[in-house]
Amino acid sequence: MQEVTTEKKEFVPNIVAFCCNWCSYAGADLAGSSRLTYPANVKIIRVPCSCRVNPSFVLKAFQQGADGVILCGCHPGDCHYVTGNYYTRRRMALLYSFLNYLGIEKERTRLEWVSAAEGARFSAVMNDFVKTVTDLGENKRLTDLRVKEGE
Amino acid sequence: MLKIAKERLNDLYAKIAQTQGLFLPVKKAGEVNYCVWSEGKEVSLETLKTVKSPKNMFFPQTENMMKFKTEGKNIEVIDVRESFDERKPFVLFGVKACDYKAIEVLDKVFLADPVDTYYQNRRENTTIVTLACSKPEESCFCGVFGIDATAPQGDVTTWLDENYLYWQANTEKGESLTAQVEELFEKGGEEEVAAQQETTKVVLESLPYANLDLSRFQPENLNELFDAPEWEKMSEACLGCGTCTFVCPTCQCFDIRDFKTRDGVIRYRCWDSCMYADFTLMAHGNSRNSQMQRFRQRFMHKLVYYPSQNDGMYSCVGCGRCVNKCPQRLNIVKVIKTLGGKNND
Amino acid sequence: MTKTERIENLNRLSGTDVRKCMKCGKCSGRCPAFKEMDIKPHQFVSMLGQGKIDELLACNAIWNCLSCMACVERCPRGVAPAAVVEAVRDTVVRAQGANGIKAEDIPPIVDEYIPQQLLVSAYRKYNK
Amino acid sequence: MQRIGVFICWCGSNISATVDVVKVAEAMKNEPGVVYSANYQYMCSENGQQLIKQAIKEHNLTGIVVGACSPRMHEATFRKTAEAAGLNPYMVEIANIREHCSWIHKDMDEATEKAIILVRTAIAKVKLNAPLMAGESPVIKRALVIGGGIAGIQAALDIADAGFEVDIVEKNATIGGRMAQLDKTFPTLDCSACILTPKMVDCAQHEKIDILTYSEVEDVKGFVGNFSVKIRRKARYVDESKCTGCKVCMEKCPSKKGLNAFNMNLNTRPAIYIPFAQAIPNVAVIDPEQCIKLKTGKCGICQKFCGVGAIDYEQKDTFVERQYGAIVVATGYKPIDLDAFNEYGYNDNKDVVTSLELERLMNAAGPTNGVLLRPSDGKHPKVITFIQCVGSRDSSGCGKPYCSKICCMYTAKHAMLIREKYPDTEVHVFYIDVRTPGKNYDEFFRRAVEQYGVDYIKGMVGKVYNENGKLMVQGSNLIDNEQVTIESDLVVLAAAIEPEPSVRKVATLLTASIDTNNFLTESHAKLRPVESPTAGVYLAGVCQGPKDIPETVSQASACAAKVIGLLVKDKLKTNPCVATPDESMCNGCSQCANVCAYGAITYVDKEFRIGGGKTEVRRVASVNPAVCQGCGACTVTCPSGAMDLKGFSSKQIMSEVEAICKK
Amino acid sequence: MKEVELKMKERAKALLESGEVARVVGWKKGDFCFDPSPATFETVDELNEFVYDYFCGANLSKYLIQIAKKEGKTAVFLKPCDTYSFNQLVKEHRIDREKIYVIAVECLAKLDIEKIKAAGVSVVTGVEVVDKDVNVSSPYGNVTLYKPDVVLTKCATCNKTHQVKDEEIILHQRPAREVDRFAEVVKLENMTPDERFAFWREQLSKCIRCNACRNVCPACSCVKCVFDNPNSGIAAKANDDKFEEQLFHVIRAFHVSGRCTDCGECSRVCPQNIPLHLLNRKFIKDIDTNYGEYQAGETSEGKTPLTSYTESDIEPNDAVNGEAK
Repeated sequence: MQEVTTEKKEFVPNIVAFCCNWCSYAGADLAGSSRLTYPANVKIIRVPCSCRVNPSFVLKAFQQGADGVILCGCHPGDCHYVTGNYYTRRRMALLYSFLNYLGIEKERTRLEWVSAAEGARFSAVMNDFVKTVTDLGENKRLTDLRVKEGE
Repeated sequence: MLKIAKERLNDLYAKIAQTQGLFLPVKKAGEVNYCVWSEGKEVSLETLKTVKSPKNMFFPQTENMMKFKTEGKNIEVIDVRESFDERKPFVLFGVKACDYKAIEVLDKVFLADPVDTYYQNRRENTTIVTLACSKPEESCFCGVFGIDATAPQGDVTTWLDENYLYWQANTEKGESLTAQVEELFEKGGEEEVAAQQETTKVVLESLPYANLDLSRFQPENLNELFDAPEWEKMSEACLGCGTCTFVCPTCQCFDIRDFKTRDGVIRYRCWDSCMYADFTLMAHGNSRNSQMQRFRQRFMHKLVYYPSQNDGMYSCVGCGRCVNKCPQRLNIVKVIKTLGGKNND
Repeated sequence: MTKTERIENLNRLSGTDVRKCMKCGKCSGRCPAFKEMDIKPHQFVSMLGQGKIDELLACNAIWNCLSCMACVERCPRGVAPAAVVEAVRDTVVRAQGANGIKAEDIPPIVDEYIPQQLLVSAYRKYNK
Repeated sequence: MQRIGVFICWCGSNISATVDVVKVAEAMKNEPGVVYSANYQYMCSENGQQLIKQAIKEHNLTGIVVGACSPRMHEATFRKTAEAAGLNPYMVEIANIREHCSWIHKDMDEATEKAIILVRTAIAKVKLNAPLMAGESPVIKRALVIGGGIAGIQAALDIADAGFEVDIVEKNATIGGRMAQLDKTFPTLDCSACILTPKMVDCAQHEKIDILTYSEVEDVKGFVGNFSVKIRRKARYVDESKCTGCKVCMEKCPSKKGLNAFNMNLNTRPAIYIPFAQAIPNVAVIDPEQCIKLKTGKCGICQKFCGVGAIDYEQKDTFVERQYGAIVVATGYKPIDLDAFNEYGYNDNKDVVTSLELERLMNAAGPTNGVLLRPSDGKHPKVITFIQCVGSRDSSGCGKPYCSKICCMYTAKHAMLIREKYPDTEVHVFYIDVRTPGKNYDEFFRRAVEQYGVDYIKGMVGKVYNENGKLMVQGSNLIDNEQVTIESDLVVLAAAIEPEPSVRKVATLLTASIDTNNFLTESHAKLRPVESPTAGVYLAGVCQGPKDIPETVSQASACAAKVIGLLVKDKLKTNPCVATPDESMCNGCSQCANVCAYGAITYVDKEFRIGGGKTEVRRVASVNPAVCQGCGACTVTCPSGAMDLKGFSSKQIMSEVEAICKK
Repeated sequence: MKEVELKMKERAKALLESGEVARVVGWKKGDFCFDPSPATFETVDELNEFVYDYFCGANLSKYLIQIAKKEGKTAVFLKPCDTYSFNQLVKEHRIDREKIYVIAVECLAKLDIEKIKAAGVSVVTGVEVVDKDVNVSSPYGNVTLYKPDVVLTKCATCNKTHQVKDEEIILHQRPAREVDRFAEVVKLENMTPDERFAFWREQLSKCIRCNACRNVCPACSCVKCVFDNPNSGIAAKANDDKFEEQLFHVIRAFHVSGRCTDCGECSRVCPQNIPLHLLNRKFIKDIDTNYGEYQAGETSEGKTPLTSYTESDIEPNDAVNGEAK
């Protein structure tokens, strides 16, 4: 006879990462080829430039039950498209501050500049972000509860 | 007739809520809307007009119709009616005469063949406790539609004054609810109610909209009304928002949409508004492509199309919510006055 | 106050960022009181940067600086050596305490021609 | 109905060691829309590609997902594979299950689960992919070089030598630019004219080069490969085709008091003049501000004396419009205005000169015929003091925050030349830092100190004042911690350099971005240093940042290489992943154009049906696919969502998000 | 106010009679003293119904998008706050400036009938404003209210002045006054995240998604809104109170950020009285703090804060942390 364990299953957050093709995605590739680990719950979406990321993508991720959203782009001044990440910086500064204003935990959103050479940094950033979000727990404030219905 | 002191109303709510759901006007973030009662909620029976009408209780703004669960290439269809909470009986408390009449209007749509079982489920399991009006305001014109605001129908009718809530059961459902809560009540109140009705009627008759003339809104005038040149001017300030339709107790249009969940799709319906540019949008585009046409649709429906199909019953009940809530102050009364002939001048 | 706090205090009082200095010496090149300064204007900036404040507080240059602001005017980097001199001087003056100005001292010295600003400055300077 | 094929690569053991590739491939068979799923050891190998091709044909696939290494590695490979099998190459998506999965995870279950999600995400995306066709635009095989200094000359020569037509547009009456004004050049001390003028002549004689001097760019339309440029040819009142450069007119002209800009206004020239002896073209020009005939209608002496009848007082500005495939900007620099630096007394003392003026004072063709004489009294200066960093590295707002880069070297050159020619002259140099990176540069500077005994003083000058006809230079000697005052006969200021102001207009016309110091911005500071972000526009010389002659020439040749690389193509393949507006939803609000770094967005008026048989005209955005680089900045700026990016559409990205969040 | 109305009528009459304009946009009398509607007047006769009173709070600028497409020139009466919206619309090429004849009118703060009623006057038959007193007549008894208590929320913190190069101004311009329009925002910022969440949850859960805020908003001038566009990926017709209302309001606020002139119409028209302007003001405040003061609609040219940048802009993580003191 086995004892029924009531131990709570450890919370594993779902993280969506948007990476620009030229710096951060390449940085993630470098993290891979350098075998620098970070948790498997980080899934990367490739975008041409961080400025392609519409705030509605971030919200969509939260709506669909993501627990954290991180956006990575080239360092300011290094954008492959010259100025793209400058616009990203303004957009996300306003968006994140606004979400915080609505009471959404500010730690769930992050913007990081990761160059193609910063594989180690990419891995460190992801480890840190996953830890932060794990500590926060499940995203309940910005999720459409319907997506989890019937689960 | 029974009566209960105002300060004991909370006991009444608690008693009803013991056995069934109780929905009544609750003040939340400054506005009063129908909400499920629980201890500590700020009940506001005195509020003449809740922002949303109680139609929300039978025909919610959004309502799941079914679910599709997908796994790989398989799709499973789930009938969500099985799990309806609303199948359980509930009490709708504090419904005004106009809103009660509005439910009759909705019944003619949703309970006619083919029956809308979602609506039916809720409707059949509800006991409606109405509340007579004692302080009507200038935007009220229920009397025009033959509604007596001082004596609403319903399973139970109640009246409220400074001190007491007076209670009178009208139907079997009403009797059984009364039986459940009778111990809280004492007998009496006929005189007070009559007196209140008397005073209120005087006010009702003196209201500015009391004598609107609807006689011109008859099916035989349909074409003439439809082609009236005045529509253009009347509608020019219309924003095309859905405020009037969403606060309206009788508007019944809905749209059906799909929502993607993490493991499938939820098919739900939600209120739609004929004021919206994508209302009845079809593959070829929209049949009513100007705001004037959409504006006209709403009022023609309320005053001509619906009555012509429902024995002359208008689908406006004179609650005046649109009069109060239209951002640009357009409303059905202005339409009635403009197109309703000289008796309205 | 710890030494770090005193250095910070001087930096704050001067309102100038000594790290902006590129050590060109234009301030000292322009200083009309250069000869009288035992510590030269550029050294004020450099020494504050290095935290050598005991020497600064003990120097005579703070009394010889004319506060002509030539060094401020000429600095290509927007550093204000005179402000550092002023900050050191203020620190020394405040430490002396004795010549602090008190509210009751004011009425006899005020006449209608005294600008308000002077009074406010005097308070700022002597009353901390 | 979509028919998706999934191909999971083992990458030897690179993927298969931590990801159960068979399990992933099997799981994908269950995904809606997937009709084929396979795994193979090396998908990128010949055999692997063959497997894909075969599957595409056999199963009539409409899209494929390859679960393999990073798309940065093999996306192009698999696109070609698909294309070879008759599938549009943009119907391919890569799921990165190596760098982003197998290499970073150790637990097999975890990695396999993640791989499944990544492949599923790619499937979600590929279902929304649309076949894209790379557009083509023709390339006009002609280049425009704006600016006829050494940068423009070098670029033009290199491009022309490769066989392409080049036009040089120069706003002055001759090409040659700043370099023509220099006396000697560091670090070899060649005579500037000796090395520059042959190149000028080469340009003039080159059959592929057309020199348009005294001309300015008025308007630019079009895009890479296809620019249309309107050039204003200013009236020079001399028929260029007739003038032989005999200079008789210059001798006869009665109005001789014009300041000679070529000699930095240190002497005068007639109203009709040829800028300098070796000018190209060697053709006179009339200064309309100075010419008596043009101002009063009376005179006409030059016309009378001109043997070939080249003088034409009626000449008007004319315009030529030409088409180019590429444009090189080489607009050069000027020394900054020294009005803000009254401490050096430049405006008050004739004997305080800038280094560029000193070049002319030392040049054999200069106002003093090469004898160093000071401007005030024509005497030999005995004590000369140089002041460096005048207006450079100045963040106070008076000057420029950057280092002008060339001053240390030319100051050493001047000091050295003076000491060599006039050994009895005392030379002092006030410096902040001496910066001499470059081949043989520091050696050159050390020679000035060690061999020629130039006195370098570490410190800056506080003021220069005139005392009894002597220039007193008061400054710091930081090493000795003293204030020194040097009685000088001549003071030379190493004034900062800044981009030629006309670059602003050029930049605007080209939609090339410009930084706060008016330097043109390069596309990438390290990897694309000669390209402007605007496709087809290249940057040479100081217009992009301070640099000396060797660097300028290198950059000009680099530009030429880029231009040649562009012009040899008959057609340009354009990236099909570009922004595209849905005109029916566009408001024409112009926000997208505001964020476009490439100037790819313009607006057009279009007629739309609004129902009921009516139409209305609306202003809507239009993207030039040849110019758009596909960053997507505009798509986010667009509030109505009318702007979308092909290949990375909002719907595609959202479906990826959904797939990742799926349970 | 009556004199102003008279002057406005005269101007409108003169413009129509001279044929200088084909129509005038203003307000038309309603059934009560408090329900005028925006309207166009094409003939002098129609001007009989023209009204300008303390209830003409509607911003007429957005109507001009459609009206400017009509034949001939249109005169419009714009209040100070409306002129900002007008400029912004001109800047975004939504209105052809040439076709509009702007007559700027004094506002003096408009009244909110809901606030008057909430103050206990359930039936209103007349309203008269004398300085700071609002005299309300009612069959249930006359009441005098303090004007600042019953003005529209958008008027309470308004310090706007006319911003268009007017063809003319009717009445003097009120001098700019000191107001703290961010006080409410700061109050929210100072709450804990949980309190903020609870506040917005309660407010936004009232939303019935009638789109009045969007449809009245001069910055929401899209031909087709993303929320009506099934291809946008975020289209939705109804709010499901589990999430949708947040998505709608967040995205709407983001879309108008840098373009919102703070005209306050969103809050005025909300049938559930959700303080929607506090969403927009948060963006305005953040923009002011992080990128320098910016007032949308002050001019009809130039870039907005979100379509420009500086190389040393604040990092998002700092922007969020810096704010949560």
